[in-house]
Amino acid sequence: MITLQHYLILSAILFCIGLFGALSKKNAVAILLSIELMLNAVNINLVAFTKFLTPGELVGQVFAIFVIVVAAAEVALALAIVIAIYRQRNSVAVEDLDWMKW
Amino acid sequence: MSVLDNLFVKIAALVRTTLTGLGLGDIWVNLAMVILYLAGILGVMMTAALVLVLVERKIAGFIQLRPGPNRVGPWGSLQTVADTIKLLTKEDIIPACADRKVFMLAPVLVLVPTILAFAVIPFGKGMIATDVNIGIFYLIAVSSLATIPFLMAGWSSNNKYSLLGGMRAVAQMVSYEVPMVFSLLGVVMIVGSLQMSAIVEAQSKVWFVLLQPVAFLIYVIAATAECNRAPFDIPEGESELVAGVFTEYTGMKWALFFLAEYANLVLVSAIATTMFLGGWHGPVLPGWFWFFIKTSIMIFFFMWMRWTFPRVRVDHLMHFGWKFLVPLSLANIFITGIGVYLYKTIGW
Amino acid sequence: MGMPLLSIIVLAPILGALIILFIPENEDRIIKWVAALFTGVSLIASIYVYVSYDQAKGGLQFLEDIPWIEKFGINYSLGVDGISLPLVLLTAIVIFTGVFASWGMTKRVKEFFIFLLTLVAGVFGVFVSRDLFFFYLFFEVAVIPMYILIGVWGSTRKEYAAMKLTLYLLVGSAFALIGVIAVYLYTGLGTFDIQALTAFKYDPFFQKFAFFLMMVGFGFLVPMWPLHTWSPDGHVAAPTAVSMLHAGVLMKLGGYGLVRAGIFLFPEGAVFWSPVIGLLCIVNVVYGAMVAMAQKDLKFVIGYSSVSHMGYVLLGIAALNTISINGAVAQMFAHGIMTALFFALVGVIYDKAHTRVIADFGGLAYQMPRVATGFVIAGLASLGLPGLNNFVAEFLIFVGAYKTYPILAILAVSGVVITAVYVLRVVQKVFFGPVNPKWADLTDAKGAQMVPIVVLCGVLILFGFFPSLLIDVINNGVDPFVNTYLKHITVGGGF
Amino acid sequence: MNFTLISPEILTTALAFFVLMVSLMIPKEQRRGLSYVTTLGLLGILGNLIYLLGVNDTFLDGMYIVDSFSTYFKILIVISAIFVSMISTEYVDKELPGIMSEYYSLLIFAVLGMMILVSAGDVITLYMALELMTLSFIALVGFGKGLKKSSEAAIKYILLSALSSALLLYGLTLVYGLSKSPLLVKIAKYVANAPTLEPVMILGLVFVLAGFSFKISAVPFHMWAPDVYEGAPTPVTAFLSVASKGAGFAVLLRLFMQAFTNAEAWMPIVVTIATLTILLGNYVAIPQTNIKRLMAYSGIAQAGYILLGLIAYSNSGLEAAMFYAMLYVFSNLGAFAVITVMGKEIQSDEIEDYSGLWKRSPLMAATMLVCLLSLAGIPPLAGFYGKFYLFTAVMEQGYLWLVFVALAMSLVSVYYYLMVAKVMYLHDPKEPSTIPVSLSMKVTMIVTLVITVFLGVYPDPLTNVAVSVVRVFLP
Amino acid sequence: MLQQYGAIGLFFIFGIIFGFAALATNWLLRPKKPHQVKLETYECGMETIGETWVQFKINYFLYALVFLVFDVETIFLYPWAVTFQKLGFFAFVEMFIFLAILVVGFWYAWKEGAFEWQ
Repeated sequence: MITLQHYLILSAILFCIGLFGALSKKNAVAILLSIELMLNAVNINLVAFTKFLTPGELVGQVFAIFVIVVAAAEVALALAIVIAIYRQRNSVAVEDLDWMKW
Repeated sequence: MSVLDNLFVKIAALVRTTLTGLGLGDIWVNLAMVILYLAGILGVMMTAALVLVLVERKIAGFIQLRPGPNRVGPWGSLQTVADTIKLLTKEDIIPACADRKVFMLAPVLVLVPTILAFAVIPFGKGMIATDVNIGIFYLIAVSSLATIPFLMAGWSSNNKYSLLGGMRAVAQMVSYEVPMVFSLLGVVMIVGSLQMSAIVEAQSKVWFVLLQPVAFLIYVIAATAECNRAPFDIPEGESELVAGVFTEYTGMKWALFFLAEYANLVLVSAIATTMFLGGWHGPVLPGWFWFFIKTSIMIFFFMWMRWTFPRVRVDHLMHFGWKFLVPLSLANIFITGIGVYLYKTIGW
Repeated sequence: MGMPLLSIIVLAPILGALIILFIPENEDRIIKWVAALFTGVSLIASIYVYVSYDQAKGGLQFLEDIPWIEKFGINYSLGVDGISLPLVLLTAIVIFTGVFASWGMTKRVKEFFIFLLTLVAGVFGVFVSRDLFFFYLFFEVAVIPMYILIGVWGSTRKEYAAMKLTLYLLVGSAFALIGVIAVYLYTGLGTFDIQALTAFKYDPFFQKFAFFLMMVGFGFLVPMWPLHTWSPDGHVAAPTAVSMLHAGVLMKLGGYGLVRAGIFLFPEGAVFWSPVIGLLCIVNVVYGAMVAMAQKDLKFVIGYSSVSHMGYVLLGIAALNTISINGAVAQMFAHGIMTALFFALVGVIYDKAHTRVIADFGGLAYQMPRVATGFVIAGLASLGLPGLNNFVAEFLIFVGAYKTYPILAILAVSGVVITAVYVLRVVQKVFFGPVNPKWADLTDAKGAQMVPIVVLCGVLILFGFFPSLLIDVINNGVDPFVNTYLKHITVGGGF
Repeated sequence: MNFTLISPEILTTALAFFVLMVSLMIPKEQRRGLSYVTTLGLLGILGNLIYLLGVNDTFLDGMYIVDSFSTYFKILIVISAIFVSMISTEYVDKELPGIMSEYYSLLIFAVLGMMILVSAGDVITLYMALELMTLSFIALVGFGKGLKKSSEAAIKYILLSALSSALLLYGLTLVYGLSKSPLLVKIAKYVANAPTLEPVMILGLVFVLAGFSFKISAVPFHMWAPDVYEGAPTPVTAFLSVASKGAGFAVLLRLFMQAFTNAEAWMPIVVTIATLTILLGNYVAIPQTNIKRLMAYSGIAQAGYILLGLIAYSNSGLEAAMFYAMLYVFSNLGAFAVITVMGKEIQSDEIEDYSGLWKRSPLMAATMLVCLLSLAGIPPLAGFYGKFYLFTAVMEQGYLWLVFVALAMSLVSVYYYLMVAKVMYLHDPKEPSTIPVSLSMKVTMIVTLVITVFLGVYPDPLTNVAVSVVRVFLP
Repeated sequence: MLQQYGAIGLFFIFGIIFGFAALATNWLLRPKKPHQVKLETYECGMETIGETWVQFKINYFLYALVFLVFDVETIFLYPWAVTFQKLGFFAFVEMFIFLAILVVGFWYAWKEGAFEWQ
């Protein structure tokens, strides 16, 4: 039987992978993808909590929808900026962003 | 009559009892049933595609006042078989500078969304593979996946025509997805459920094409564009892009794209039937036959459109989608909302 | 209640600054007159307060009380007693004469006077406030204008000196601030009123802790060795009026604070730490005097002499008896006047000669007799000649200190001898001796420049001949306190 | 449902859409007037908020809390938005041509996000509002098409902010899982009744703290601040530095003083963060040559000071933090008004280019001096009283060493602020021309200047407001 | 519930298998005679010049952005559409406000020329 723990562990693993990716990747888009992974880990958490702890309520699901929406907005904005950066200097690697002291 | 009406359902029930009688576990029985459904759907799809290729060419000929295929078999009826054999034995070429993995994967994936979508289409009373409670939502989600293989194909070919075709395909499919989704929303608002069976049930008295004529119109237009069919076939517009995304594809890979196109045509017609034309409801004849008839009419309609209208220019296409269909579909939602609300509260 | 005289004293300079803010930049003359006018108002008010202070009644008078910040029980409460009165007067005199000493100012006059008047308002505020919060607030008000005054109008490494001075003063004030907050929280009275806080019984450990904070904090200001290095640099770099105010008044804030917020609040702590202060102040006296002897720059001589003289003040405070504290306060007053006079005179000389190097001068007395006269008077005051104000003060300190720390008192007297050596050497080298032909066409001080010389000399002599005018008032503030809080405590021994 | 409770939010939304829609109907050249519309509209909202001050109620079953505390911070946010709107007019016109309407509507959307953020009564609302604010800010930061560094700043900001949001969100979900409800009230109830500290709760708290540390730019999540401050258009930097920080603090204080009442669990972390923030912010500010970077590091240090209010964990601490956040608005915005004018007129943010400012524009020099000194905590300016308030509150709880550190560091801050003052007042101008200051700029400068001085000399009115707010907030 | 989605999972798997099976059949039957010229990129017989994977028009991105807005909005609209008959007047008006806000955004995108294909 699949219990809450399974979901939580899955989400924790996903979160850690995302976190690792976000911290170790050089490409801005890859970092964004990693962050999306983290947000999805959050969604798993939310839905699992609601399903197992407060069945019948939909709080977690609604929260998850909001998270998805925000993630979409974030990515849209980020990609716009990435494109702007790429047009300026033909690279989206974060270590190339050195016009200012880091 | 009722025997005929429930013919396929009965067969399914029979198979199920037989399997259970053999002492198989519940899971295995269900698995076998799903495979059975799948085989049925695939069979129908393949057959339909094979037939439709010929039908389309015949209709084209009819519309353009020429005979169409007429050499292989009587009235050219074996033309498709010949084509299939040719395609199966054709040499397969992968361009040297293509992105091999993606290039391979794109034709494999192109059929998947369509097959997935068929899982929730009610072909007749009780003839639905899996009646999930978020049917339409699922349909929309799955059908938007179809853009990805196109982009993959266009990108991986490493050919300028392909890339341009791929980009156009994505832009177009994405743009027309919005009005399509909104047009289906009108139906959902009236029904109050996302389940396909419930939607069909709701049309037992009156078809939604009468309640939602605008939505139906929008749907038909948008669906044509979703299938990349003329007059919205600019992704493969041979007059400008050679063959668009398919330029570098040969043999079976190309055949898969081709197959997917016709499977898609069947799919959108089936959805139109389910959502607007009362699904399998109809007098006298068995439900699945009604469904077949309605879908066929829709398919004919789409073909008719294809051979009647000239190809739309790319900018006109986008303008039409965003500046006409989207506002129109939004307005449709507003009006439907108000209408339904008034109907419910005042009781018109 | 009548006229809020103390508020007038504090606010007149601020009002002056505001008025100057709206005077066009190139109207130098008007600006100077406005400054003189408003400092004059303060001076007149101070004199009036000083004269009409009711000695029979004693204690704090001219009280003003306005609730200010409810949350902390902070009140805008002013009042003067015997200790603050002379210092208010001192400030008023020095700033009034300081304005005249800067009459020759031509560079960015408007801003100069704005900052100068702001600075002086802060100094007045410290002396008249009865609320520990305002006491601290006013003190810090004085710091930043000082930075800009020295930085812009100063000379000799001015930016370095200005920054050093500011940071040192702020470090000191930070210690004091922690002390202030600690007292507030410890008492739990919900008030910053000094009287109320004085009446509170603190436990000995807290007294030692808090007094240490105050000692370090105000020690930076006094300046106590080894926290003194900002002061000579600052004195030298500052423009004349600021030097006058700085050496004459600002350093007294430290002494005043040590008495007011140190000894008065934490008598037991004071007793505990008094040997330390005593020892350090002897270093001040002797070391300051020695270093002064070795200086080549006229202003540095005076700067280090201030360090040395403030050592006496500390000694008086460390001895913790009525006489010595009387002496300490009197010394603050006397040294303020004297050193202001010094700086005013050096300012005049520098204005004309554009150098302050002692070795360059010689026989200036022939060209500038008035300056020479003033300088000699100041010099004599500095070495404690009877008949001048300083003598009285130093005498009281020695007498008082001898009771508590005999050895230290004797050592301190030796400082007077060293002072005599360097003062006379400077007077001899600069004003007498062979005439340096380079300075043949120097002119004497005149006009506005005479105002500080005359006034300050006059004050020195006045209080020199009539010390009771000063000492009675001071005693009025010190004696009741010592009798209440320090009577039963034995101080000293060992030194 | 009592809609008057959320009338400011409704009005703000309406204003944002009004600005956007009007701009669609009028030609590009005439959009300059939108700044006045924004300013006036925000003034109206400010009035509405002041009218609401004192109302304590909840909306939507506790999902939305309208109390004096939130109203106070909304006032703070709207005030800063008004000033920013005023200092933006010419800057946007000249430096960011053609985006007047987007700029102002995004500005108002950011305000809206922050207003909802400080009122959030459950973690969903909180998260949504936080993102609305952040995304608006990112767009604002990335606006400078002509400014080379703008997009770089924006990408850094969005990457780090998305990362921190994810951390925060993960922490919030853990807390939600424990308390079984997203409502802060329920979380508080759970925390109060929890017998022991679960490891999950600690993990959640750490993530939440990490997320908020980013928003308030506290060490070790401060790295974005200098770059973003430098790269963003100056008025945006100003807004970012005061309003987003203020809102971040508001929600941080609400979360940690009302919901996570298990102070012993997180206090060590907060103390460490605050100490490091104060130390690093002040030290790294010293070698800066760019005024915006200097302000960034000073802002980091100031965040550390405000955190002291949380460390005190008492009524006074909260009051002090509220007071400080408010005065920080005026002092910082005054300084940024000057920086904006300078950036526009001399095209430089280097401190050395400010030399002789006293001569080129006495008003600007005076404003800059007073505001910086206020930030440094020199009396009789507002900053001093704010610091005094904070230190008293912290010392009351026995953190004597922390006060020592904080005071020592504020002396360090005096040093670098005075270095700016030195360049402005002590050095001679590189070129003698006077710098023109427009009317709205003048008004901004004078108002911030006067309020900074006034709050320092007579802080009683604001203190009383803070006291009365806190009395309701933490009875 | 889970079974329904299990069926979908099977559909997915078999869909992929079908594709691969078709390719495999082809692989078995087809001739293999590679030649350099055959493997060249087709460009109507011309030599290919330059990179294919170049930057393309910003228009595509703008469409994608606007699509994203509407697509995400769908998540909210569909649940509402299902239940709005039961939710009453408030939800009804609320969603129309939501839609109105969306329309403003749409209007903005239109005016700013996001839908102009240049």
